[in-house]
Amino acid sequence: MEFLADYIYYIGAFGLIIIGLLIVLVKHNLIKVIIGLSILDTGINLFLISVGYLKNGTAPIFSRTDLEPGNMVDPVPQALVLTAIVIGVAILALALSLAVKLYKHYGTLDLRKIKEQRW
Amino acid sequence: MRVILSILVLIVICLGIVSSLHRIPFGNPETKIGKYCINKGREETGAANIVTSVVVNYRGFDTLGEVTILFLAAIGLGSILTSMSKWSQRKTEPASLILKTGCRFLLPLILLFGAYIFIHGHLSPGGGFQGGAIIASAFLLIYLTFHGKGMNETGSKVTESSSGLIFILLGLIGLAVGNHYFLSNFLPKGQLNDLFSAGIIPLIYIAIGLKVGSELAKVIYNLMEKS
Amino acid sequence: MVNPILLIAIPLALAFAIPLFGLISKKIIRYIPVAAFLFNLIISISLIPKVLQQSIVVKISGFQPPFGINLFVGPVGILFSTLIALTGFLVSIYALDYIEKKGSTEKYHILFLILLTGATGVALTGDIFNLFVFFEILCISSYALVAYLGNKAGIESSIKYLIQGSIGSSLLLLGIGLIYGQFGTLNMADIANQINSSSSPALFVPMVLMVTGLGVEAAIFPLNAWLPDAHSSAPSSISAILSGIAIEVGLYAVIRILLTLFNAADFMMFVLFLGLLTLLIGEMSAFKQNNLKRMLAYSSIGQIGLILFAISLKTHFGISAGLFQVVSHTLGKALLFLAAGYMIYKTGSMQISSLNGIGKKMPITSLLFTIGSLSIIGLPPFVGFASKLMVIRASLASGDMLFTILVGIILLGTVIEGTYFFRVVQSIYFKESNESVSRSETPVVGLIPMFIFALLIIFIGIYPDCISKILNAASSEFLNRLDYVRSILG
Amino acid sequence: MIIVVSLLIVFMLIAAIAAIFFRDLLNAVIAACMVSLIAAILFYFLHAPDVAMAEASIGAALVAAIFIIAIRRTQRHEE
Repeated sequence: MEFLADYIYYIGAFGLIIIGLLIVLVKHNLIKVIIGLSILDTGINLFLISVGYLKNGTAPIFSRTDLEPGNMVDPVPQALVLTAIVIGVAILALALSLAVKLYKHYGTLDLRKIKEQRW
Repeated sequence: MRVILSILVLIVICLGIVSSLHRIPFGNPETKIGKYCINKGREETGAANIVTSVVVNYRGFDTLGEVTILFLAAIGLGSILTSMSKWSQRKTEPASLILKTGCRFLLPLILLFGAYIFIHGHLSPGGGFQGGAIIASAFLLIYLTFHGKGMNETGSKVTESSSGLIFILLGLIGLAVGNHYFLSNFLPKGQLNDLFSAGIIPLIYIAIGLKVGSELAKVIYNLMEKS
Repeated sequence: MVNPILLIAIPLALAFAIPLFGLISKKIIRYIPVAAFLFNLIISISLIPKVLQQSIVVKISGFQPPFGINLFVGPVGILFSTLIALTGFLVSIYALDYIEKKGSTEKYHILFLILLTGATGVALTGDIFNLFVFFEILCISSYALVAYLGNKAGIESSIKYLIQGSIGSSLLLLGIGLIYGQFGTLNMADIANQINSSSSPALFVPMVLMVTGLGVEAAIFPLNAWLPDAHSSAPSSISAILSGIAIEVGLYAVIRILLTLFNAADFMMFVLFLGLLTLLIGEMSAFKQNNLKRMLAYSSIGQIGLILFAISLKTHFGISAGLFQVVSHTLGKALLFLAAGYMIYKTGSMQISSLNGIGKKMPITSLLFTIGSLSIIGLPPFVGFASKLMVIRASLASGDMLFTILVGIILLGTVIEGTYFFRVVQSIYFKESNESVSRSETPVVGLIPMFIFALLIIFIGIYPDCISKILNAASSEFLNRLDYVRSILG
Repeated sequence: MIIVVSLLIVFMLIAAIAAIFFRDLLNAVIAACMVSLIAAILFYFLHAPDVAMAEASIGAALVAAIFIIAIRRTQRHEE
């Protein structure tokens, strides 16, 4: 139980990272690959947030009644993750628009069949 | 074969990362700048939500870059989807009565909620990005219902450009007045937990909210209508 | 004193304002990038003397460096920002005619402006997450610009580039997360202050992740599969920027991470061999190309390998030679792509064989192309000669027997380079011409930037001393980590 | 608490693995959004309400919408 409490978030985060990378490396369908990128992003975000977590901490927001810094969790990774989420959406939207366009040109999303350009 | 190879590579990567994780114990972080922001954030920025003060003030430059990235994505998507294709003439079924009525009823509420989220970004959880995303979801509802008819492209262009300009201008004003730093918080900080507090933070978050909202809406619009 | 933050803020503001200008008049849009980079060029040049005396640290939002974001405008930063502004200025003049042929261009100008702003940001920032953000700006605008023409090849290469690039940036972010978890800070100087050597696995892993992530953009050997496609299917003005600026900036980031952040002395030997491998593979693949732009793209990979080799010698001389090679490659490759742009436009084909006899049809453009190729090969009196000579001298001066042998490989690369460039030059001047192509020169607006590039190539080639001061200062910035730390943290 | 979190993480990983195996891309997208949604709950447990809101509104809702639009424009089944 102790081990679980210490590592469960890391296990989740790295599980997502591995699954995301696996989808990107193994799958041939472009939309699947983009789904993989999105899962990879989620995993990295989860990892960053768990890096800043403090045991028995509180959210880094002061209310009217509670003005003590106390043991708030680290706000900086949260700010980083906010940025990273938005960047992830931007890349995703661009990738999907490219996928739509690619489908128009080739009539397929299978990356194995798209081989106009060679080494 | 490829699958096994990929899994092997991933296992190696994972082992490497795990070997470096023992320096990062969970729930007991090494927080140098984090502690500083928690302890000093209230006086230095005047925002009750420390995450907001980090996002907009301590790391405001990152946020400027991030807004730029969203702008880039919207522009790039537009250029990719329109550069050669003609507007496809698809037959669209008219939306059902329930959707139309529901949209009319929900739309103002969603917009109001989005605006509330980004105006109160310095007091409660939420802020420009979250509020902007909610506003964009309101536009998604409109597109689903009315198929983008009467969509005002000029209006969205003006909104996103001018809100981006406001962000940079606030930064440049900070460079010109006060203590001469880009993006410095030159307005009075006010009372903690008041709506009118924290200097330029609410202004920047409003600009970000409008920009994110209009850009995400534009992304959805382009994907739905022009592809 | 002008605040260096304007180098980023003003182009960004102009980029945001372009849609508004577009509502007023479609004609003025195309002059905005020219104005922005002229402004940047003037500011960068005016800052050089000050920076050479003392590096400028710009605190953004007015917080002390470890707590806020800071820009570090040292010799390296100012060298890159001058180079970026110069290339951006000239290429945006070129684009006045070249791009305007291709329909609505508002989006092109926005993307172009933001691409180079992102590059400037990467070169100037002193914060590791900020570096990530600007790096993403650089990458995302490149993805969109590679697909700008909207043809099959463009979309396909953009997709390839996007998938590899975004895996790279995810790895970079993961590395940043590991670093933040260990040190609780994101400021590069502060991290460098706490790292003495990267021998422990806890530091080695994030270093490898970050270098891999940045290496995708820098086109280091196993990570450069996207490059030839992307560079050959983008519009030529963008190929010039991608080849001349984007990969160099990626390389800068790699070097900054390796040398300043992690002080990875043992790792540099490995990087040196990667550089040599990149050089050989790039040159050999370029040799068997029939497509002009792909050949130029592979030649860029070769040049990147050479730069990486020179910098990983880790001597003062070696790093200045590498940076000199950066300058010479930027000037030469930009000129080549710009000239190739109009030649391809004229003949309508990228095949080298279709260039037969074009020397009589477009004499000035062909001459400029020849100057560029001779400079890339490294023949006197062009700048490529001076920089290649400096690289070779640097590797001989390190005194190690091994490096002396490795010089042989560099010379072999140069020979291959010479062969394929001379093949092109030969088909330009000495092959039977294709009668269907009419005789007409590049428009003047396109010729002016090429002329300026050629003049710079010749001028710096004859007087290499005119930039030696900044190169020396830059290489001391890379080598003296403690000075870097001290000048930021105080 | 720890049991709830563990269960959520197990569900999240199952959803992610399901995204690999679904042939129907629409199902795969729903699975990926499930991952995002559970991640949002985990962010809330980690005392990051801002990020939880952003992940739920952007990562789960808007991304799903964009994916579904793109799938409608292309093809629904993986070959």
